[in-house]
Amino acid sequence: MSDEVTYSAAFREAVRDEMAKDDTVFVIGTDLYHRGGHFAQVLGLGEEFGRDRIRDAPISEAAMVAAGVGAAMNGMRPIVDLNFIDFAFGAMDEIVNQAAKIRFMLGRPVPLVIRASSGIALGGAQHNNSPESWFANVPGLRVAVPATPYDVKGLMKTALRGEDPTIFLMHKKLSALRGPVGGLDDLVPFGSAVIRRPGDDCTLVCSGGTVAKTLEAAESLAASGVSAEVIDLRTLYPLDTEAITTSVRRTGRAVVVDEAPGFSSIAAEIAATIQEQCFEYLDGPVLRATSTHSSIPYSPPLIDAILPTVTGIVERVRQTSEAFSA
Amino acid sequence: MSDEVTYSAAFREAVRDEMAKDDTVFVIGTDLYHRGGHFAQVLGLGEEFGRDRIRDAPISEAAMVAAGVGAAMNGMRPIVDLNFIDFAFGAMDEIVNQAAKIRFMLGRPVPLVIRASSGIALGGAQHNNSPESWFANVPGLRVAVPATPYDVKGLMKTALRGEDPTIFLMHKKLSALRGPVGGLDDLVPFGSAVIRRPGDDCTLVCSGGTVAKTLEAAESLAASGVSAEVIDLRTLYPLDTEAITTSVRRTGRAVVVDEAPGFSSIAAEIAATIQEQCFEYLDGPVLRATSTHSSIPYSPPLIDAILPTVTGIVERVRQTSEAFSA
Amino acid sequence: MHDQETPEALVEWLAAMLLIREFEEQAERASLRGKVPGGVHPAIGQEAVAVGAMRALGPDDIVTGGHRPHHHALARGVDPARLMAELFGRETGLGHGIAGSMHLSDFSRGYYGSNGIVGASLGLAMGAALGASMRGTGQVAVGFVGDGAANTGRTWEFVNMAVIWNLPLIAICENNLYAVETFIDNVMGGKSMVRRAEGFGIPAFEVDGQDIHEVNRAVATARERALAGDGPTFLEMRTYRYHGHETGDKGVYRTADEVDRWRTERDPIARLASSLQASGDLSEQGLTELQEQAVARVADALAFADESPWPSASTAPHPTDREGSAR
Amino acid sequence: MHDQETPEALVEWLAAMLLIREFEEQAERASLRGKVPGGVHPAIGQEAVAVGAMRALGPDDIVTGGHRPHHHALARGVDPARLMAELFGRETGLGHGIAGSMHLSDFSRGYYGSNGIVGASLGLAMGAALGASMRGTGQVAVGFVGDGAANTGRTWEFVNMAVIWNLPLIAICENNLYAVETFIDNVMGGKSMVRRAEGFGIPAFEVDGQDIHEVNRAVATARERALAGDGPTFLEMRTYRYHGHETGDKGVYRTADEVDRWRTERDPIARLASSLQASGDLSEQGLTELQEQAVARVADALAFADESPWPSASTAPHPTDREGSAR
Ligand SMILES: Cc1ncc(C[n+]2csc(CCOP(=O)(O)OP(=O)(O)O)c2C)c(N)n1
Ligand SMILES: Cc1ncc(C[n+]2csc(CCOP(=O)(O)OP(=O)(O)O)c2C)c(N)n1
Ligand SMILES: [Mg+2]
Ligand SMILES: [Mg+2]
Repeated sequence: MSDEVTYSAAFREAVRDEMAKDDTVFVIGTDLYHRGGHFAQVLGLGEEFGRDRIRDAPISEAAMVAAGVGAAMNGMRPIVDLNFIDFAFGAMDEIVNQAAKIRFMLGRPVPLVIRASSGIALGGAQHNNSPESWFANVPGLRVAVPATPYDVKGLMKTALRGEDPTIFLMHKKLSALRGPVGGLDDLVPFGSAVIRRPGDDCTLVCSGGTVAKTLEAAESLAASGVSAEVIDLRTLYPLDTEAITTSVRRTGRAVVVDEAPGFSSIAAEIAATIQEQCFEYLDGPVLRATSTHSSIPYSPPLIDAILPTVTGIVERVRQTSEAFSA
Repeated sequence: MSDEVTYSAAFREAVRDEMAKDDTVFVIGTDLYHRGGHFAQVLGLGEEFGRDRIRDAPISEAAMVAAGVGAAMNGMRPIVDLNFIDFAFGAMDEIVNQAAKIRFMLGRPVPLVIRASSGIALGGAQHNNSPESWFANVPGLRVAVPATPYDVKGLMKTALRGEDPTIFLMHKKLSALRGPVGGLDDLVPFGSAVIRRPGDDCTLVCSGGTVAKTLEAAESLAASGVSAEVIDLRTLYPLDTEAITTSVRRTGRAVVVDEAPGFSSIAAEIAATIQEQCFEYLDGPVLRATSTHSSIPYSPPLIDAILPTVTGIVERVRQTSEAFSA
Repeated sequence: MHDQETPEALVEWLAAMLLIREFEEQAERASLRGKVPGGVHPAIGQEAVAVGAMRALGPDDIVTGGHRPHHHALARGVDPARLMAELFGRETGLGHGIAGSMHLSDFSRGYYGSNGIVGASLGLAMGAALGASMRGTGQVAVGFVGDGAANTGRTWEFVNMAVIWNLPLIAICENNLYAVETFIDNVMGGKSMVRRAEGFGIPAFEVDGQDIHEVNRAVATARERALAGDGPTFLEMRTYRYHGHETGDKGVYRTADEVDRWRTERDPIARLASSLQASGDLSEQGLTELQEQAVARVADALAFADESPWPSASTAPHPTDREGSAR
Repeated sequence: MHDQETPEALVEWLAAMLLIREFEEQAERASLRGKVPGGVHPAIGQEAVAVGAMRALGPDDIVTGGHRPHHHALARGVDPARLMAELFGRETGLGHGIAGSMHLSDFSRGYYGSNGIVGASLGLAMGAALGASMRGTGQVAVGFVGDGAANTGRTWEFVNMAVIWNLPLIAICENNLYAVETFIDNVMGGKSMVRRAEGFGIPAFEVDGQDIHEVNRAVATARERALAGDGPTFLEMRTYRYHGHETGDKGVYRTADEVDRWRTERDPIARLASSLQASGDLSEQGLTELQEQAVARVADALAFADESPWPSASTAPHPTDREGSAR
């Protein structure tokens, strides 16, 4: 049950389990059958389940999502694999005006999962968008951002057994991360954050690609006597507001860590919510450690200059602690 | 110079002025030449400037924006009229991956204006999306949200004389609003909010479709002795953080009013920024008066139940004032 | 299931078209009286496309449409009273007042919904056809779009997908020559929709959409192909809308003469009525009765809608908001 | 400006193709050594498409391309050293290390940029053609896409727009049979790209992309049409990429035999070299010299790139961030 597998393999296990259990689960995407997807996320499933259920498509993002939505309305549970989340821009109407709204408008559930690799890595400006806050902003969508193999598998199962469309975002840089995973029925519920490290002096909220960095920052803070609690959100919508506020009411301080350029991103929502609900408990402002407001450059030193860093996170904790502790 | 004209006519005046002055300004969109656009925003300009410059297009949103981007790269200053902002979903790649990023990636300015009607009105879920916070989140884009005829004209001129792509959002319900406008060279700069009503006890931040409501709320608060300052942002990006924080440092309280469903919207950014920069001046949490997290329904009573209301705004001011004034 | 075009069947088709026309006339009038929030897109003139097509389908087949959808809904058997109530935004409407004219649906009749986004309906029909094909349900899915959709890229992605996946899809383009005020020939390169479709490998046919027999036979044939596993078909139905694009619209983009000629020379209702009268299958009085029935049903629908309560705010939130821990 | 195919010109074409091949071989090797962040999409085998096309253009004409763009850039005269430096992510690169392989540009040569999004390049070329047409600059715009773009809806929106607006656009589809590992015939309904294009009313022609003469003549003819005000042309260039989709890729989606046959029977460089040798316009030694020149230039480019400094963080922020009151 708890052999170590990679983040990509955990996805494959979830899909394999659910496909074996439920005939209506299938996958649409480009280069899936042979290649197993760009991150090997369905490698081998082609042979096991055949071309009908590991269904290769042309580069037609709108049609892939439309196929998923229509099939979901007619008794299937499709997974549409968009490869990189940037390519969702070609299917934005199908995601936002169709998938997200059909249950609201027509009362018909749309049990659809849209998987894509996300986060900031190499490849330049057009391959490193971070639109997760947009999807969180769309009523009717759910947004999962797993940070571990365990959560990939458990959240994916929840998505596949749910009734509503889920945007399932897997961070590019985590593909090879190894860790234990749960068994056939170990689901990770949506809207349920997890405390990755307990602490008393400050709450650090993070998810997906920033969890490791944030844990490092907490480690570094511990060395200088600051005990930081690290909360991994696991889903951005639904957002586990209770877990966050419970922690902040205790620690009195919070820093939100997120990889997206920060202006008008999900980090803003979390910061806004914390101060709304915990104002009287706060000893300092809720600060954000995010990417700067820039398109993503190509060259590694330029990328590094934009991303939130461990030092940056530590610095934010200092700022919110020092300014008002006197 | 300051005859009263409608919000739609103010747009027409700006476009007419700039087209007369600058041969490279032109308009692409559906049903422009005869009909003048769905909101009469270019009515009459067809006859004046001809079919080349008031250029009718098929229902091809991706191609309209691509045409605008490519033409802007080759010496023109196009306005692409997308009719409703919801139809931008069909051109999302062209807006986000092309228009917004080309200057960053290639060093070439893209002086493009994308005009669309926005805001929540009749027409049902698919015609009333509020993606303005997404555009504000995209580095490289500017987002204008005028609330008056004066600002429509002045901001549009700024957009047309600028070097970067602007999303120009005109609220559907304001089309017939009358007011004075500026002259040929009266520009309204981007990133420059305006105080619509001065006050001392609380800052109300609003824009576009919520300005009137917010002013009403301020009036009602005044009746019960609360003096609210009303700030109209005029552009969401760049955001006039200084105007907001200057006010809040004085009033000690803030409520952000916005019509979009609030979760992960621009209201979150504004609230997050205020508490980050004004924490020690705040006497209560920064609260939000927004639409609820729902797709937009069809029937008027259902819409009303979702939108921020005057009473709701007043209530938020009460909440942030009372909870911690003891 | 190809309808045999018996006299009884044809009289029923005529009745269905009369109902649509009366419904649309009254809906538009109600709209002008302010009864319909946001207005309507009436399909007057396009009745034969809807009725001819629906009468070629089986009860489990799937139908989607666009922003001009009342004729599809009514032809598919949707209750005119609940339809009118939805236009009025009332609790008793098809979509409880949440949905509206552009988001009608009746899943009990395989009516998967109208759509406010040009072209989108065809994508959903394509996906539903995929579901049908994978589950082996024997359903055929019909997606209606307008001529405006011929220039939207997504339309051709959907068609291509249906071809390569060999789906039981019938794409019906109601070519009424205009998208709002835009004449199709001015914005469509190549000028032949059928040739454009054929380029994607889909069998494509031009159909006289004002001839209900031709419509019905074309759809029946396409359905047989789909059920035989021979994949999708594209049908361009040449038709015309007599009224403006939406409530009260009066544009200068077409001549009164053009409208007149379509109305007087090719009207689908007049054509069917007079052929039934000529063949002796319908008397003058029979026709009057059918007209009166249509008038009565629509009057009832209007009364029902008008008397129906407004929806209450508690029905407004999105269903998914009721679960989970989100605010 | 149609090149007269003089012996001197043809030798220059050959040299240009040799430079591209050597560049791509070395770029891929450098990429395998970890020198190229994110890897490259090499165009080895597709040299004639780029060189043949560019040699039919004037200096002010406009070119855009996709994710596999080095051959376009080099054929257009971009400095290989600055190109290699961009791949290496260095300050001296074409885009100062900000842009990368998929976002090359050199506006001094009308090279409006490569693109990471399938199909997008054609839209920008279409827009640039609109600018050219409205300003009366006499420019023609060429948009290169791959076969993968044939199934992206936006591609056909762009083509349609160019047709109805009669723009000076040349759409070139480099059909190398595969999109990543997807064989075009498996995902393209109708199976003929030319017929698909014709459905949009654009004159469309299939061209042997491995025959540089044919490529050049097709583009020259299309350019003449565009300049004469006769509008856009669509050219399907049948070609082949010898290597994998991206750095180091080795898929099982095609046979070694298939690759071999394209390499040995249709190689565009070998074909031009041997015809020049047969006609006596190029000696064995002349060919060796050309090869050595290519090797030397690419070696210089590698050295230049390798020795170039990394960009400094201060160049990273978006230009628009430097103005205005935003944070
Ligand atoms: C993607 C998109 N763009 C624009 C619109 C606005 N719009 C609504 S209906 C319409 C015209 C559609 O014409 P057509 O498809 O011919 O249908 P008809 O109205 O003639 O029935 C337009 C442009 C839309 N709904 N969706
Ligand atoms: C819209 C979009 N979808 C998917 C991708 C991922 N992708 C990059 S290249 C490629 C294959 C393109 O094939 P083709 O157009 O034939 O060009 P080739 O690689 O053969 O030169 C894909 C799917 C992308 N870049 N853009
Ligand atoms: Mg039409
Ligand atoms: Mg290819």
